[in-house]
Amino acid sequence: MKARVLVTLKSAVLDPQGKAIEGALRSLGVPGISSVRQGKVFDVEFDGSDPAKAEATLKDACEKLLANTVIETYRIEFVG
Amino acid sequence: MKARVLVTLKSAVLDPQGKAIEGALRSLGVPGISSVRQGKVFDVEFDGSDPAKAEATLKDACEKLLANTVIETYRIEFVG
Amino acid sequence: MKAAVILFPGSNREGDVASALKHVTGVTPSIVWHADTDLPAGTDLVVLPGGFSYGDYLRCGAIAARAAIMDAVRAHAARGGLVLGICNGFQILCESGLLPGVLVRNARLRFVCREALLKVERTDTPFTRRYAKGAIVRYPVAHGEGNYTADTETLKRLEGEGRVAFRYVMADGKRDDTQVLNGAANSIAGIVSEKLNVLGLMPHPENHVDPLLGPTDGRALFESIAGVLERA
Amino acid sequence: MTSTEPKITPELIAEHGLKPDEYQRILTLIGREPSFTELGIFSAMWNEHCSYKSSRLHLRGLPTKAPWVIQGPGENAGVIDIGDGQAAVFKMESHNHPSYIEPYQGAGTGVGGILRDVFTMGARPIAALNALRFGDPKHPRTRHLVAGVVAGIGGYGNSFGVPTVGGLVGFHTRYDGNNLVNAMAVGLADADKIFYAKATGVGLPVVYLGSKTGRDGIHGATMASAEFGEGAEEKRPTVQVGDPFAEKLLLEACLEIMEAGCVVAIQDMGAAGLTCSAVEMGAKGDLGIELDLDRLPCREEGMSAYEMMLSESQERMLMVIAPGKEEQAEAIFLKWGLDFAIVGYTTDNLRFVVKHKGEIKADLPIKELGDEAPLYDRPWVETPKQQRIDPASLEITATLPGALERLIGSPDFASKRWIWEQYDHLILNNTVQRPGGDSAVVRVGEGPKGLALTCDVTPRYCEADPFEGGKQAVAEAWRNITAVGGKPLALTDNLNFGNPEKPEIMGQLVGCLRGIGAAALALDFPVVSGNVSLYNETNGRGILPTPTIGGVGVVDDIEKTATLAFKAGGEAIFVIGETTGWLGQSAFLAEILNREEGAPPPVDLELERKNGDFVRSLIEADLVTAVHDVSDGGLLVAITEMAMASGIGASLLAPEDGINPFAYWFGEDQARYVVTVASGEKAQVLRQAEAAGVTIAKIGGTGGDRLNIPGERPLVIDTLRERNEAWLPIYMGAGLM
Ligand SMILES: Nc1ncnc2c1ncn2[C@@H]1O[C@H](COP(=O)(O)OP(=O)(O)O)[C@@H](O)[C@H]1O
Ligand SMILES: [Mg+2]
Repeated sequence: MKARVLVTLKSAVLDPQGKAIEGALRSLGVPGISSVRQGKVFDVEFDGSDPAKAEATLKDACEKLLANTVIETYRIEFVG
Repeated sequence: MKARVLVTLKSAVLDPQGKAIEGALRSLGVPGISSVRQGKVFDVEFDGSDPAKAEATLKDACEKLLANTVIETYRIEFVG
Repeated sequence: MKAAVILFPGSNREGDVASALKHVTGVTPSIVWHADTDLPAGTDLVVLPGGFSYGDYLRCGAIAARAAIMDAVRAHAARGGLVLGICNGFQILCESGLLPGVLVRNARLRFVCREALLKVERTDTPFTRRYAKGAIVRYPVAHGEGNYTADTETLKRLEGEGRVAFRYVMADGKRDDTQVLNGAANSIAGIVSEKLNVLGLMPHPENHVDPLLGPTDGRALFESIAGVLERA
Repeated sequence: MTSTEPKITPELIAEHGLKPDEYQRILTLIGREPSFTELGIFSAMWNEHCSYKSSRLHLRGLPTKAPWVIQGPGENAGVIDIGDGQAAVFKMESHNHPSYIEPYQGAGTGVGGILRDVFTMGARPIAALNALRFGDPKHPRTRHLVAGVVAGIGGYGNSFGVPTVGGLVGFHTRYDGNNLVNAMAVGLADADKIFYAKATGVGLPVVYLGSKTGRDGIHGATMASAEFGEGAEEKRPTVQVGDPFAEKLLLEACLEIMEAGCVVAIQDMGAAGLTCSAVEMGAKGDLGIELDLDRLPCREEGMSAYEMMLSESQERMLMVIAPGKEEQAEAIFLKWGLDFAIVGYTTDNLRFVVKHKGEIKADLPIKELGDEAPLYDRPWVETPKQQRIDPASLEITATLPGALERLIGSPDFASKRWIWEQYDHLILNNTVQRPGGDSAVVRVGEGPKGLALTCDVTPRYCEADPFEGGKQAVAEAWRNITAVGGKPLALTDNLNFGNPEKPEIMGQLVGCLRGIGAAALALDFPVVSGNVSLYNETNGRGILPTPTIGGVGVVDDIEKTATLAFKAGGEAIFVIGETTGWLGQSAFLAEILNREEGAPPPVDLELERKNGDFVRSLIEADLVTAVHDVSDGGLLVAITEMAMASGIGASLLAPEDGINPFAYWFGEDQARYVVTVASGEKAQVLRQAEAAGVTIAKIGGTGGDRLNIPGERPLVIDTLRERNEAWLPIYMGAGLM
């Protein structure tokens, strides 16, 4: 079973990488992009096939390690 | 308009981060996770509302900057 | 004084801090493996050294903060024992909850290794008592993720409680948050815990103790620690 | 041997970079058609990168011996005795092509590779350097390459935990499509505990250590020897991703099992991975090797024998383990979280046998794989000599101060602080002289001894006159070590050239090698390791010939090293060595007059030695306060660098009548140093110079905050420094990140 975890910065937190990318895109002449925020994605593979159990495991993984909840939030998606 | 760009390592490329995370989850006692691969996600906001144009712009942004196509692949999703 | 330096996979400045401790205080610290569960009996000072524990993968300090030995470090801190986290050690302290906030990518997104000017904000901590009040000192920095960030409330609390121990300053001795070398909030270079027994800082006092290699402004930090522990 | 592998066709042979006559050689050697896996093995072993087939003949002429040389070329790194039972282990290696394709990972894995070469010998790395050449700053790709290469070098070295203490950076349009990344590493070991690749003992386990094998860089080594064309982009997936964290663990684990006496032989897996390392271990020890690929730790599923043999996955090692030590070695590796697998045995039949899934995929004569590699005596022509430039013939509209300002703000002379501040140059607490001086100096252990380290070459000279240019590169490295008070001991080289199949390019290689050899011999500065990188060409245009020299010297007492910054006002400035005003191929001519012309300055090796030994004696006797060698840019640039490093100005004396002032101040005569002397010591210094037969001339005095050139407008040192510091950050800041 596969899942995807998205970890993104809370909206109040400054994102220097996103800012730098905005600037870079502007100077590359890529038009119309008003804001970029960078986050992380984890593609996770599981043994087993119980989605409820998988979701619990992933939540646990996020709380314990994958996200720093001081500045980040996370979202779990199942992809197949 | 909003879009999300997912940039992930090509499957044959070594992902040291994913490997380290797998190990950490194992030693934290999170069960059943057989593989983790880490990628980047960019949440992008646009001026304008033409999805075709946005897609073209984002593709351009990916090729030029957001993805290192030597080792990464990218995917563009529209979220709202 | 008995000191222990914790060794995580990927730590790489453990030798620097061990030799600085020895050079300044005469004490040779023991090196403690991350997978151990206990500190050596009678440990007074725990040092979390600089480096790239676990390659800085995921987030710097994140994986090390969850290592087996960290429970013992937390217990040591709770007892009032001294804990010094330098660079990656500071990042680990934040990730482990022993200090508030988090260290993110430098604002200019580049690793920076250079001498930094720091103001010693308080001299009543066990780590800084040998400095003159308001002293400006020179320690090198060497980090890619030293940009200290916390939510507004935490920053307010830290400032209110006077828990900023070191602040980056410009050549004129004044702080300039817009020019700070890594983008740190309020130009914060180092903070202490509520009880003042845990210090985390990004710059490297251990690399400035030997006159043969450069300035020696870092000595007083190790002298402070030794002085406190001698009297204890 | 198997039906599943592709058939050998002329196209397949060509794709493997093997010429028809080379394939014929294979047929003769093994008496049958090779299997696909065998073809891969031959192509890896016989490509330029591994076999040195174009350069080997000429490399033989280099002096490689001295009483202090413990190991010369032929092992993973050179080893020299630095006294007190200690040895310095060092080498330089290129990662040019991968760094062009993917600058961050390419440069990073280059650093990783050279570090591995050093710790494979049992040495702990104590310093890293890098020599970088980029294209014209105006070329659209240059900025991206600088940013990526520098971040990649820093990203790897900083995480691994070695101080990057020096190097060089230059720009020239001839590197537009072929930037150069030459990485050097220096390690420290006990002189009696060096480890080698040579296997001994039959039936001993061959052990695989480190990270798992993936499909990375398959054909990487072949790529590194192939000329770039328009199709370069297609070769992309052959780039590897580095894992400095794994390398750091590998270092600690390797040193630990060496200390525990488990290791009989060790070889890192670099270019051509498992193939090269296994063959080398066996061939050097006159043993056969049998590998069972079913046991190889793999990262990806379904890898074929061919892929496993050619993978260039990083952070891997091969070892022969001492009898009965397998368990102890395995425990150490598991502790560090690394893979450990017995993948084969040494045999006594001199065959290289590879088994996979019950089939024999390769069965080849092990010695011949290396020994019988093609060796070419490629045709070459000598580079035509150029005339000496007569300064009177030049039309110079610039003023002296104007030219100086332009020079020190130009890409080649601008401060490289923006670069070396991205490298942790302080870690390990031994950096006595940080980047910015003539040589870096790192303390050895607790001192008082130190090592002086430098990288040098002036490609313009090499192009105009390969022989003199080769000499000059060695002489400059020797001089830079001398200038900090070091005694030069040995060098490593990295020979970067274009396509050796062209006689003119081959002529450059031959000429440079002869020059390097002559200088190394005359200066007692033997070559103990090196690397050759050929085919640095894009669309038929080659790079400037660039034989980078990495020099290592010993400083007996780090308290007595000299630095280039002026120390105080009121001191006399002397130049040691003869100033004739040699402008051919000078930076002045190139940068200010836009002419890369004329004969480069000749190098008188006897004079180099005499002047250098004299300067070293002054440093040892504490008679000089600051020392700087004079290299490109000439006298005025050298003095300005000393002033900028200190903030102290200088007032200069006018040159003797008859010499063109531009030639005098910007000429690049060799074997020269600028020194400052306190007033009390002047007479003593002059007396000693006379006794030594060394030419010395007073050219001014220190003091104030300006540089005063007679008859010219004064230049404020702070302003000069701002100019010198500005170019690179502004150039890079204008870019993307
Ligand atoms: N790529 C680099 N990495 C680290 N240090 C560098 C690099 N390039 C230049 N430097 C440092 O900048 C200083 C000036 O370099 P250079 O002009 O080449 O010196 P020199 O002319 O004495 O050989 C040296 O200390 C050198 O080590
Ligand atoms: Mg020099």
